[in-house]
Amino acid sequence: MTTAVVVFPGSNCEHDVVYALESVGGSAELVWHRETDLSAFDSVVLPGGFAHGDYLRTGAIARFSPVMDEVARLAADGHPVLGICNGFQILCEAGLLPGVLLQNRDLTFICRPVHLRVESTASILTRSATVGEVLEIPLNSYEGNYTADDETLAASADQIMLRYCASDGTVADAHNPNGSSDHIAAIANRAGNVAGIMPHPERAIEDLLGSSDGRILLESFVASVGAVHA
Amino acid sequence: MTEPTKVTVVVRRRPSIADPQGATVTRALRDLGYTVDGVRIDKIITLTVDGAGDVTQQVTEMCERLLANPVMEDYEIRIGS
Amino acid sequence: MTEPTKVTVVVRRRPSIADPQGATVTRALRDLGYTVDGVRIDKIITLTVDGAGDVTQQVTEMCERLLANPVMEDYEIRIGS
Amino acid sequence: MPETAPLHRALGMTDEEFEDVCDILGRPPSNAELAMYSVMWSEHCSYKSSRAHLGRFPTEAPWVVVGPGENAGVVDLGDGWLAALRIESHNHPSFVEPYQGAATGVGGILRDVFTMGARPIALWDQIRFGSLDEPRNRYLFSGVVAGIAGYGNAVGVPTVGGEVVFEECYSGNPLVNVMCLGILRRDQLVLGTAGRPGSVAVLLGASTGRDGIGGASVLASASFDEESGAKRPSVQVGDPFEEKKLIEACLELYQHGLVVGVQDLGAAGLSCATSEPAARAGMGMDVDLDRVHVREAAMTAPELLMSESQERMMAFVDPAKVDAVLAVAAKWEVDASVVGEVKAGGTLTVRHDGKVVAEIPAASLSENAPVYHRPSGEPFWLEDLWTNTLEYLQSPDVGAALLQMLDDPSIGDPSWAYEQYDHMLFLNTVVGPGHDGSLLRIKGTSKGLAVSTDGNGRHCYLDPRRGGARLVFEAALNVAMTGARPLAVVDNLNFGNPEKSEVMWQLIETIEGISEACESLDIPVIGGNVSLYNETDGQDIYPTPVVGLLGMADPIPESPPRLDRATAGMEVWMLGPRHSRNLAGSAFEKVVKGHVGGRPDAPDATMARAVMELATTLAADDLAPAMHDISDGGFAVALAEICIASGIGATVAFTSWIGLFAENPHRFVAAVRPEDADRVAALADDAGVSVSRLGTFGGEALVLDNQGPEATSISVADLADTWRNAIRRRMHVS
Ligand SMILES: Nc1ncnc2c1ncn2[C@@H]1O[C@H](COP(=O)(O)OP(=O)(O)O)[C@@H](O)[C@H]1O
Ligand SMILES: [Mg+2]
Repeated sequence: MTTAVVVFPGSNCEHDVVYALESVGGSAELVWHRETDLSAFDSVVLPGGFAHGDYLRTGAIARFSPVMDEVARLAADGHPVLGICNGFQILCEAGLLPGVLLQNRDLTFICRPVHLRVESTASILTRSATVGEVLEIPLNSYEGNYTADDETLAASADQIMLRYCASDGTVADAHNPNGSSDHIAAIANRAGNVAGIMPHPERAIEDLLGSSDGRILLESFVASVGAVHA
Repeated sequence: MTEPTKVTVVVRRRPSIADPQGATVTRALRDLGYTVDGVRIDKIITLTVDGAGDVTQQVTEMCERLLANPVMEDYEIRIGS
Repeated sequence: MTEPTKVTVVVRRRPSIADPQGATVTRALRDLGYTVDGVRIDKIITLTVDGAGDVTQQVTEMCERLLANPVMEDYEIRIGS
Repeated sequence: MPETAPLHRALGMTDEEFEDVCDILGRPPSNAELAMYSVMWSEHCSYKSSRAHLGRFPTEAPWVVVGPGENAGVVDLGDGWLAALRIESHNHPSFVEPYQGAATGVGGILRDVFTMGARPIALWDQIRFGSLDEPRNRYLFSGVVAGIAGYGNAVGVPTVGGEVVFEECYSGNPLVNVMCLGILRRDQLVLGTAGRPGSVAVLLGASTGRDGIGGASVLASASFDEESGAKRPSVQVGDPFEEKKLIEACLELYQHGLVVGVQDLGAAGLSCATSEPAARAGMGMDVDLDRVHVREAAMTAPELLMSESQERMMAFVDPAKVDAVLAVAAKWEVDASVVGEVKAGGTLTVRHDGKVVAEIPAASLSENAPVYHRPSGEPFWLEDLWTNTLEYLQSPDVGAALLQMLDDPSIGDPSWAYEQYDHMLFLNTVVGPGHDGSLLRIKGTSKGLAVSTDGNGRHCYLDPRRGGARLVFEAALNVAMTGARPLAVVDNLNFGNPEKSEVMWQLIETIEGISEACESLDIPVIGGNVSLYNETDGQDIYPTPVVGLLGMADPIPESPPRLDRATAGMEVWMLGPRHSRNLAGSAFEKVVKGHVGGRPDAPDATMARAVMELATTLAADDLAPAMHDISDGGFAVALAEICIASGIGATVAFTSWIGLFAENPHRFVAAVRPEDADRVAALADDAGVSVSRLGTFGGEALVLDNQGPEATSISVADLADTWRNAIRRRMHVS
């Protein structure tokens, strides 16, 4: 079946995501944010960008887009739902993932490759990866600073899928680009079918462009399509 | 049909949640030689609500749904300018 | 050595200057079914000023130099919380 | 006193210009008409001081589809693909408000490109400031970079290259130039024409407010009190979100063939967007200002006509297609209003509150604009400058000098800036920031587009003609080093006050130099921009032309050269003229000796072409995994930058220390695999380019050895640390 890639006004990574999903064997279609019926799809990606200009709070306005009821339904039914960068922010605002994303610690936009350590394979984003494996994937955000209070962090410890790290896998403040709590770069819901990732796996699918490490994550997603995680 | 009402909403990030912007501005002000502390930068939203119904209740709803993020922010509503 | 003083500064973009954020939020609130108008989102800065000297004058200086952008914003200082 | 001063002067119009308007109309203009002429005849819109000289540029080539004059130049890439390119400056607004000034500069250049029917795929920024030791300059620098990032990233167009330079002369007058590249299919090309009588003018995008019309205040009915001043902001705020929707809406309009022509609204807003397309089509137009969607109430006709509100486009539409156009706008949540109708006969008629407020020949606003032949003359101080050279009685500490140059923010790592820019969106960036030319692939084709933007105010100050020409050759070499061949040039001429004869001379000489270089390489100039009056307290900036050069590699190299591809065992080669001894205008003299004087060498067009073609071959056949042109800082800095990027040392022999730092043109450093050495040597020989095999990559230090006291060795770690922090430490980050 086909993955719906939602286009909000202000999204800008939608074409890249379709291209990347197809390059790992998936099939994807763009869907406008006013769509109210996703019954033709069994998985969805909220791509990166600046939905509604990121005005007020990133993701705050987008979560009210008509399509979001269907996204919530797919999530509840255990279908794969992935938010990348701005999509991650939207899933948090919509309450489908814990926590929020705040401005980067240094208050500057960051666009550069970062290293990520796979912490768990219990999600549609990491199931084909190996725990401990280190991936090099571009980060591209101003509000990439994952933040949650201590209870939330404690409660969702085993939902952390990726952490920022050094090239050798060391996790430490020095290798945390944006100040994220617990160095979190990607997190999933309990069931593992809803995941949010701040860096852009779709930007790391060809060596010509610098790295192919993102493929394993997108392959995980594509492999999860069809399977229902309840 | 009621009169348009001016409303002010102050949206504050919970003290428990880091405020990188406030921290940066504190540093900057100290660099400029001021002895300041605990700078926080929050949002003040002004709008006019028109139409029938209880304004306070309407604005509370707007805050709960859109203007504030309950996970990290508190809000405070002032009716009338 | 004076007491630390709590200060509140409201920094507002001049009404004549475009405010895309306010316009976007107005549209969003209307989509949610509220009859609102002229939403503007500005900054409210709170800080404590410690140390000697005329606080109002110090804070005015901070606004001119750092907290506000004189070419497009106006500010309003309130001393004491 | 404004009340008594003639309105036209208050609007910056000379008495002569005012007389011309009266002659054209056969009567004195109305306020609305005066407003239109004043903005359209401004230096910014009419190029009245430079136009007489811009004709010098060579603009013809078989592959040129659209040359200078339209919103952007367009070239043919083959297989039905076209590329649109344009560069624009936003110097003065960025000085007033760096974030918004730079942001709206990006918005403006994007509109110039998607007006042509192209999807913007990349941006480049050329930014210049005074010393970072001054807080004001740090504020301007960080504000401009944040503004470019804030707008470019949000609108969704990657910024893949540029240049950051710091020189005292830009302290009171930073330069912010941005360039945009777009691609399109041939059948989607759209021009800024109003089309046939009956075509309807549809205004798309942001609502119109009193933006950028300070001058119009004297025309407004309102009194001259405080509050009316506040009503007319000079700072404009960009809205990348609106622009993003506008881009998508316009591209959909083109795709469905719904428009006859399109014109963006920039400076001179509605005045320009109505009169120019009408003039291009030999038509007139009826415009109804009451139908313009506005942000503020009670705007006067002059205000509506002069407003520079951002993110607006004018589409000219066949009446039968208006509903379809409005539907597309609605889908993308873009406001649209029908504001006019095209008429035969060439008269532009503007109505407001139901009354006719302007009735003028549409063409007169552009075609009758004044053209000035301002006096020009060689600066009296030039001879002194040329003879003001340094005599070197003893050689410097080579290692210390190198480190000092790597610590110079103009040479050091610019990633503090470009890591704030999304430079990867669209998955096309094969070679991005951090190298010489940028290389972008066009998905679904074998083609790659290469771009380099270059400027060098110091060289142009010392010799504008040589300096201007050398920029073209440097850009062409940078592009060649990605495996591409040059196609077209756009230029941005940043100069001082044209009312000074020496500034006019600099402008004319620069145009001559750029033109000669382009002619010698058969590269057409397809567009550009002129920014004059860049001065503070009567002090002009260095004459600072910026050249943007577009090339194409087909097929795109599978592994193009990169600064980070040198590995142990590869040989260090210098290709190009030997025995370079001229330090005039070099980073060495500026940074190490605090001296700017002498006369840079003239370029050599024949050698330029030979070196360029050699570089293209080496890149295309992967015969030089790492290449770097020799520009700022000379051979030593170029080699150091390769060592830093590749994380490897090198040991090279040198004869004269001056040769390490000279910036003579047409030279590049290459890392060559031993097994390819003979082939590279043979290719160079055929091309008539001399090679110097100077040493080998390897180890952890850069060793420069002349068997004498100047010999030095510096660990790559130290080189990297110094280079990496040149800007960061001054911006107080690590
Ligand atoms: N303002 C900028 N924005 C984006 N990239 C930049 C900027 N300034 C420099 N760069 C990139 O950094 C690299 C080095 O810049 P520069 O020192 O100007 O190169 P060169 O010395 O070869 O002219 C180039 O690839 C350039 O594109
Ligand atoms: Mg270069």
